[in-house]
Amino acid sequence: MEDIKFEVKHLNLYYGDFQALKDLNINIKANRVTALIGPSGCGKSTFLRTLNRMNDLVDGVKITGEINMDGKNILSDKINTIDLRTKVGMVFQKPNPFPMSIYDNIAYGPRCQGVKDKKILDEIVESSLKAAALWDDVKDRLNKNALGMSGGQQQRLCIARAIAMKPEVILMDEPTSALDPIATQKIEELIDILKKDYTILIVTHSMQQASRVSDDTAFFLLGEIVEFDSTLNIFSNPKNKKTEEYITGRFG
Amino acid sequence: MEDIKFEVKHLNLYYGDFQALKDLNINIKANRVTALIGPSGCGKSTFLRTLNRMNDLVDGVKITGEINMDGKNILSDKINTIDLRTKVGMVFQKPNPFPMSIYDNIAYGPRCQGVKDKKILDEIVESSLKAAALWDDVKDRLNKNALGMSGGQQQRLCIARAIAMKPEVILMDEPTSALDPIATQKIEELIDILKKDYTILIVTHSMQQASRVSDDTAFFLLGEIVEFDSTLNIFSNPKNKKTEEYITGRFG
Amino acid sequence: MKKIGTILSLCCILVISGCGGRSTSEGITSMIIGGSTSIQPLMESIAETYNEKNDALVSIQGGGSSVGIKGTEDGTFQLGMVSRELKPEEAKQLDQTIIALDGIVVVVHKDNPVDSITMEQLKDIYTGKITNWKNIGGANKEIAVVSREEGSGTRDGFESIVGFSSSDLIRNSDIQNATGSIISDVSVNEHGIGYISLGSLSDSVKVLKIDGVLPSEESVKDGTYKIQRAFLLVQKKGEKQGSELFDFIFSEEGKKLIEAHNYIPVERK
Amino acid sequence: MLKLDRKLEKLETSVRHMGRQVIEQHKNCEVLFEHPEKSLARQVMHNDEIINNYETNINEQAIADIVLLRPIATDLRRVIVAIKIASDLERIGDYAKSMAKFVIKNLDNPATLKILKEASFIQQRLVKMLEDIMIAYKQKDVSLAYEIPTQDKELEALLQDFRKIVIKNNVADLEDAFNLSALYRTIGRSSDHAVNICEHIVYLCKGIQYDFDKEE
Amino acid sequence: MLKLDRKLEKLETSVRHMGRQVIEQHKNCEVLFEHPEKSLARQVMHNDEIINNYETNINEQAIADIVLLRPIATDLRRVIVAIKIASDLERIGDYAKSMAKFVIKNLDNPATLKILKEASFIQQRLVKMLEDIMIAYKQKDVSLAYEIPTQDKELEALLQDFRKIVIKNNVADLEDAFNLSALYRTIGRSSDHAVNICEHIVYLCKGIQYDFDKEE
Amino acid sequence: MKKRTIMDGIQYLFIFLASAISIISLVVIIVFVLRKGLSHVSWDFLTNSFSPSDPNSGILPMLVGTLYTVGVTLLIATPISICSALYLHEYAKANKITEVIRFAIDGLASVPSIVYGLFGFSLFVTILQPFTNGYSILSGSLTLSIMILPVLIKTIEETLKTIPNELREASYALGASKVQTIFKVILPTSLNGIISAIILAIGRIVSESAPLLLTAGMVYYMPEGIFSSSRTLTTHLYYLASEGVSDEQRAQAFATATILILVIVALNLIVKLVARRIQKKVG
Amino acid sequence: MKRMHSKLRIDAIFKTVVFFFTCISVIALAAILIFTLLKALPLFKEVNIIEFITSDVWSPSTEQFGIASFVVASILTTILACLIGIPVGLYTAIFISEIAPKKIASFVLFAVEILASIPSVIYGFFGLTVMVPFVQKLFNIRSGTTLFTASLILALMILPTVVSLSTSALKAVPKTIDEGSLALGATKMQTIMKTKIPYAKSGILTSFLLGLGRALGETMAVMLVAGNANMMPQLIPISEAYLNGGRTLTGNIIMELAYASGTHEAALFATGVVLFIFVCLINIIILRVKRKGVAHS
Ligand SMILES: Nc1ncnc2c1ncn2[C@@H]1O[C@H](COP(=O)(O)OP(=O)(O)OP(=O)(O)O)[C@@H](O)[C@H]1O
Ligand SMILES: Nc1ncnc2c1ncn2[C@@H]1O[C@H](COP(=O)(O)OP(=O)(O)OP(=O)(O)O)[C@@H](O)[C@H]1O
Ligand SMILES: [Mg+2]
Ligand SMILES: [Mg+2]
Ligand SMILES: O=P([O-])([O-])[O-]
Repeated sequence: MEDIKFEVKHLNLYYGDFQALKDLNINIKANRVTALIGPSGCGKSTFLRTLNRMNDLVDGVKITGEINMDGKNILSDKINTIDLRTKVGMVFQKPNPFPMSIYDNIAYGPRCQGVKDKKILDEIVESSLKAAALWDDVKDRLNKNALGMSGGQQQRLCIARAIAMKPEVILMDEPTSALDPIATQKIEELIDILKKDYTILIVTHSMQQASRVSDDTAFFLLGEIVEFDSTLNIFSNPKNKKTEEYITGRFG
Repeated sequence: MEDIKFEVKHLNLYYGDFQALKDLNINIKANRVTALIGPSGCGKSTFLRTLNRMNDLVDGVKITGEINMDGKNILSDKINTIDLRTKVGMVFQKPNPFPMSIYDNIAYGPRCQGVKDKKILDEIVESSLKAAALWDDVKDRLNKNALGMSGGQQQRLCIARAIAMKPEVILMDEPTSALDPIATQKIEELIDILKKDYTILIVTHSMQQASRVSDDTAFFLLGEIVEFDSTLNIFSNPKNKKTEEYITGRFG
Repeated sequence: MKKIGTILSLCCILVISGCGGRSTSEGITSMIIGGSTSIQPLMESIAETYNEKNDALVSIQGGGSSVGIKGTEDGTFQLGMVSRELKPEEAKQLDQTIIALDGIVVVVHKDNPVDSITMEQLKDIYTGKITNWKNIGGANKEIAVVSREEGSGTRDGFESIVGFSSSDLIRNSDIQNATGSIISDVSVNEHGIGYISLGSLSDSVKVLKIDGVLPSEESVKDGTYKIQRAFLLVQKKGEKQGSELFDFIFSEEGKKLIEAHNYIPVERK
Repeated sequence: MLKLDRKLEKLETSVRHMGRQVIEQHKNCEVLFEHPEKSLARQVMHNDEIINNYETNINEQAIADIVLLRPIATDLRRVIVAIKIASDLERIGDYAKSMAKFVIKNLDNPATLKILKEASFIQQRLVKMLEDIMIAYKQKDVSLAYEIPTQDKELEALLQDFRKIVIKNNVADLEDAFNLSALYRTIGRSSDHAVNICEHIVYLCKGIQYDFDKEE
Repeated sequence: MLKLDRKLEKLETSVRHMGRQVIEQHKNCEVLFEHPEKSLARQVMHNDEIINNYETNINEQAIADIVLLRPIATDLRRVIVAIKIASDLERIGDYAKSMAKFVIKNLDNPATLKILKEASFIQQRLVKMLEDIMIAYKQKDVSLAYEIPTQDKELEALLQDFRKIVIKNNVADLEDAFNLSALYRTIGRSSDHAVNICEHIVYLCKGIQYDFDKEE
Repeated sequence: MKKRTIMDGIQYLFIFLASAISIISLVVIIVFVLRKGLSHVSWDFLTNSFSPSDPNSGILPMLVGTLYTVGVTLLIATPISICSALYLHEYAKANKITEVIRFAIDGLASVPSIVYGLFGFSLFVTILQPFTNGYSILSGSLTLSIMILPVLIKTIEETLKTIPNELREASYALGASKVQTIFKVILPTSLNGIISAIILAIGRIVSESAPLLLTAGMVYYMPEGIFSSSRTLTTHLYYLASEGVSDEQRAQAFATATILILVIVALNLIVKLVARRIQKKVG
Repeated sequence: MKRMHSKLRIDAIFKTVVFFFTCISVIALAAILIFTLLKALPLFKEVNIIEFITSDVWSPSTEQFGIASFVVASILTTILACLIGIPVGLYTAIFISEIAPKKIASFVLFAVEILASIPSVIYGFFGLTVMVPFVQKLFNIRSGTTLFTASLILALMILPTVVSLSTSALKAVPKTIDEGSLALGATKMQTIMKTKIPYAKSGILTSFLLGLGRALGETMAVMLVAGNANMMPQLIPISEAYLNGGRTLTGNIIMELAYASGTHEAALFATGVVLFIFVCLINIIILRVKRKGVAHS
């Protein structure tokens, strides 16, 4: 089970002249939850978004280095980003369902890929919602607008939407920062279940969340990875002084 | 030191037909930090805002019961709310400095009271900023716009602004929910210092925060106070099952 | 998205159905006449009747005399309506036909006791030598002079006949750029005096006699009423379009229409 | 089910397994008292390592749970109590090892073995006590936890009797007396620790530190 | 300074005070070994209560800190280590009480008192060890913590000597032998617990569970 | 304390006075127009064609002309402005070209409408006469299209701005291409906003007079297509107000003004409704 | 793989299309500028620019073209309109956003929006038939068609702009700001005047400037009520200026365009250019204000 999903080698990323990521080297393991923590602006989101090439959408980004996913360098020009993004799903900070029905939200991705058959779509919708532990909540109102759901449900819908693409990896950028504690709890439980089938990376500002949900933790500082280890080690006995200062709230 | 600051008796509050607070009875002790916790919509903010009559600003509010502050019922019609609010300061969820200089922000309240003497104002500004642990950060740029400060500094400015009125009580409604962990930390440390001179009530969604900063904790549920006790008791050995479910994140 | 599509396609249908418009007008006489707004109402009446009778499509545009001239020169209009004399360089390009005569009447507020005025007084009023009604037998009220705008055919005619030049016009004179506006202005102001085309005269104002002559079709036609001008239709030199229309204008029926508008029909030259 | 619940359940299961192991050891000691024999004693001594590992393991699990899941209230008590019980169980296990060692040392010392045989019913009592405790722990049964220390009182009395037996038997060898004294303390200590566990169970259920008027 | 830091400092100060108290007790025992005397012994027995209170208090403080401040990493280790050291200190304190009790019992037993006097230098050794430990704890001095257990080895050797002395002196009374044996174990146990504390200090500083090849 | 109360009182007084002025002026204008105009409005007035010689004739051709103008103008301007808004908000990078485009749009917004008239006249009526047939609905609509471009572009861009960026990212993250994102997410989401923008634009088209006078002409016949010249209600009103001399024509003017006001109120109500629907959807 | 590439190609094509459409605005503006300038050019063969702007003699028949008096009239009407319209507008905005109960507020706002979309011809019509006689009687002057009347109508016309933009600026002030002030013991008016207005400053200023722009560019209504006298307003006493007729830049264009030809026409286009420059200046100021507003938030 200790397969490596992403092998990051000498990754550097520049926004114009500003270097946001500095020579990152890290191996993200498959079927585990890896948490990215660090102070604001340290490059967590940037790193996460490099893994599905969402940074391509930003002007003036320059990337060097390699990220091998299953042996292929996903930073190469030859990689079809649209393909990549179906394999590497993403869930955002604020729940962002499309303003359409629950069903259409889930079916959005497959439809973009050209799936038209209603039966297949039905099946995808059901299985994705089940995987996101949302099926029982919504099965009777699949045609209702998704914006009528609660925040926590919306975020689970977004997860279901990502799952519908049958991705291998799910990236989550502060997925619970807009949610109340109870909804947060539910998402965290869900992540715990999902890691059986997916490789999950999660950016979080909450030390508690990182410690609760992740198996591994990477601590970022000023664009560098200061420490990467099992979450237990990071939180019980970090090697680096900065890490300890940060996780114990003594930073800055 | 165990003086009672607010003696709340049979407090009921209705928004139109909806009863938001149900027969509250609670004694808030002076020079202590009292945390109000509970799920969203349980009436924490409503209760807090009743203590400085901010609810007067809402249409269709009806209040019954008594809140005695130093022996006077502050719910009585005879109470001058503007006076009351100078005695019961408030700090809000999002830092809300006025779009003027740091100096003017602090001097705002006293000036509204008619204080014009520059010397007195200078003195108030300095002492308030010192009390809010902000003096050293800003003493060289008192005339800069307050909006140029960081979020944490802004929130401390708001605390300083409240302190400038020489209040007896400071109400805080989720004062750190818009701040990053480091700024949050600073505010919490500040609260710890301020409680020597002020009676502080703080609404928070974060169990950790409640446990870290408060001496007493009240747990609200559906407009009622389910449990009120020392924070240590609430968090180590709550009497009520609901309280335990809530603080351990098993609620709902 | 679907909604936008529906709206757009509806619009398309509307427009396409309208596109046919041009083809239906082929085969029949289709003509655009534009220019002086004073002549516009008259020509609209004429065109209305003419179109009905001949199954033609003559349409009338306003714009002003200069627009009429320019439009005719560049082909926007087949015929131009001009209510002033052509300038020499314009006359070189265009043929002109007088279709009617028009009296320019001087109007004041209904309650103004003054009934009559001399040409001299008129000139003095418009050049600012007389500024109070009492000087010419009216109430003690300052005179509020109202004039048309520079370039107007009515103004041209008025000034040249009353005998002063544009730059001598009293400077605080109100300027309105349409007959209707002058009537509105004068009809609500007891101080006011203005001049308009005879054909546009309305009951809401009072007409002054000039040198004792009341303007009317007769007095204009026989020349006793001095302030008058010609209505012209102009056409590019050498073009012959619209001769049927001219036939109609100078027919009995046409003349009747002209008279009905209080203008004075003339014979074709 | 919450991750926290799962983890705590796992932790307590480890403690219960450890308890079973410790009881097994003391049962074996009981057998040894009746029928002293080398191989079983060896096995008991050897198995102590397993118990030590259990404790280490439980400690690590518990600290990981505190670090990662930050339990509070009852949850935290469950973790802390698990650590404390494991620590007491480890000591109780140690005493089993001591007993086994004693048996091996005295296999060719009939006088001592005789005394030992007479002590076996006390040991039986200890085992019973430990079994009850593990039931109380599993079922979070406070009333049972309150009741068990009375067994300790009885055991204390039995031990006094045992001491008298030893002295009565007038052991010739001073070394033997020394050792038997140690054995006597061993059982007493074990029951002390057992009472401690009861206190922990009460703390777990009620959130209060209860002190069973314990005597050294 | 962080509230957490303040609280942890306070907790460790309590532990250090407790340690000082325990050392005081054992120093008094040393005095008693040299000059057996009733009132001092009584005082030692009485003071044990203070030490017990210290432990209870430290436990409560520690749990409050965990509940309220949710420490992790080094902070959590500081809390846990405080609990563990307090628990070991309490036991070491207990043994001082046992010693005082022993002295009182044997005040009119010159043979025992003589042996006791010979044992006092071992007790001195123990006190020295405890003092070193408290220094290591205060200064979070790992290397010192690593070194101290070697003292335990020496002490172990001394105890073996002591045992020989007891046997050599051929104590007439079996009861006395019994008791002396207990005393002998008391010192040994104390030093065991002292070594435990060293392990805790190493854990505190390094975050690893170190096992000083401890022998029962 | 006293002083504060007095100061407050004075301020309140000013506020009430000012609001009264605002409301009263509206009421006065509307009452003034409606009182004189409403009596003249009738079914016949709406459905009869206009004749300068018949004071009781109607305004059907102007109504149709207005509809034509609105339709054609929107048909031209909407796609352009949607595309422009999309370009500016979804594609444009912060560079010189974008700056120029934005400057141009701001510039267009501040061109006085009379200048549009001048421009439309000299380009569409004169130079492009072979294509536009001179004075015609097409010329008018082309001119108005340019005039309302800034309004449309800015309002639509505003709606695009309200679409959270996360929605776009969500779409890309699901493997959608940019075009798919635009057509499946962005446009449907901003539909209500686009409709609001269109209605606002309709308001402007309906109430514009100066440019139309110079480009669509003043022919009062029933328009036969986009190549016909035509009067809109507003240019008709202008005609009646400035040239109308008889009392009947004044009455017609008031009636036309009444119709215009009714149309305007209706359009505003529709915008309100649409806006409310947007709010419901978003919040 | 193939269809993916086609997706990318469609993306590229679509981008080009969209860009092409966007360029229309640029082309249109350029065309407008070029056409107006080209049309204005013949004037400057006859008259030099400075004279055009500083001379107050406008007499097309004698080929004298000076627009100074129109510039002054434009400025005068605009200033007075703003002096009346802005305070009334701002106070109405305060009423709507702060004081009025919800229902009344939304009604007033709706009324104001209607005011905004009433065609200016109607304003002119209204002005001519109601305001003009009213002003004449009020001051008992020669004629009611004065710059004052024009200013009143303009004030009315900029009111909606000022009210609706100021209202939204005030409404955009986060509730926390006034709660913050009230919690410090300030009265409601202190709160509004001392915190909300400064907070909404840039939005309010923008509304003023937009109102100003509208007043300056308005044509039809002004032309119908201003009298359009071709003379330099007499500035001393100022009442003399306002109680007489006058002609604004816009009025001048629309008045005479119909009959103008040659140099006269060019002069009118040149007037348009001057007007355009004025409006551009205001726009630049607006941009500045807005940028500042963005910077502080
Ligand atoms: N589009 C961009 N252009 C320029 N700089 C950027 C851009 N996006 C991010 N940055 C900069 O790159 C750095 C890293 O940003 P990133 O968003 O990855 O931080 P982060 O760790 O996710 O922070 P946060 O916790 O606040 O989300 C920051 O300094 C940020 O200012
Ligand atoms: N102005 C109002 N009018 C009507 N109902 C209101 C109003 N303000 C609050 N409520 C209702 O009163 C209840 C209590 O609200 P309150 O804001 O006090 O909750 P809270 O505990 O502060 O919640 P949160 O944690 O989300 O801030 C909620 O159900 C809310 O919907
Ligand atoms: Mg981020
Ligand atoms: Mg709240
Ligand atoms: O409008 P006129 O050209 O006839 O004055």
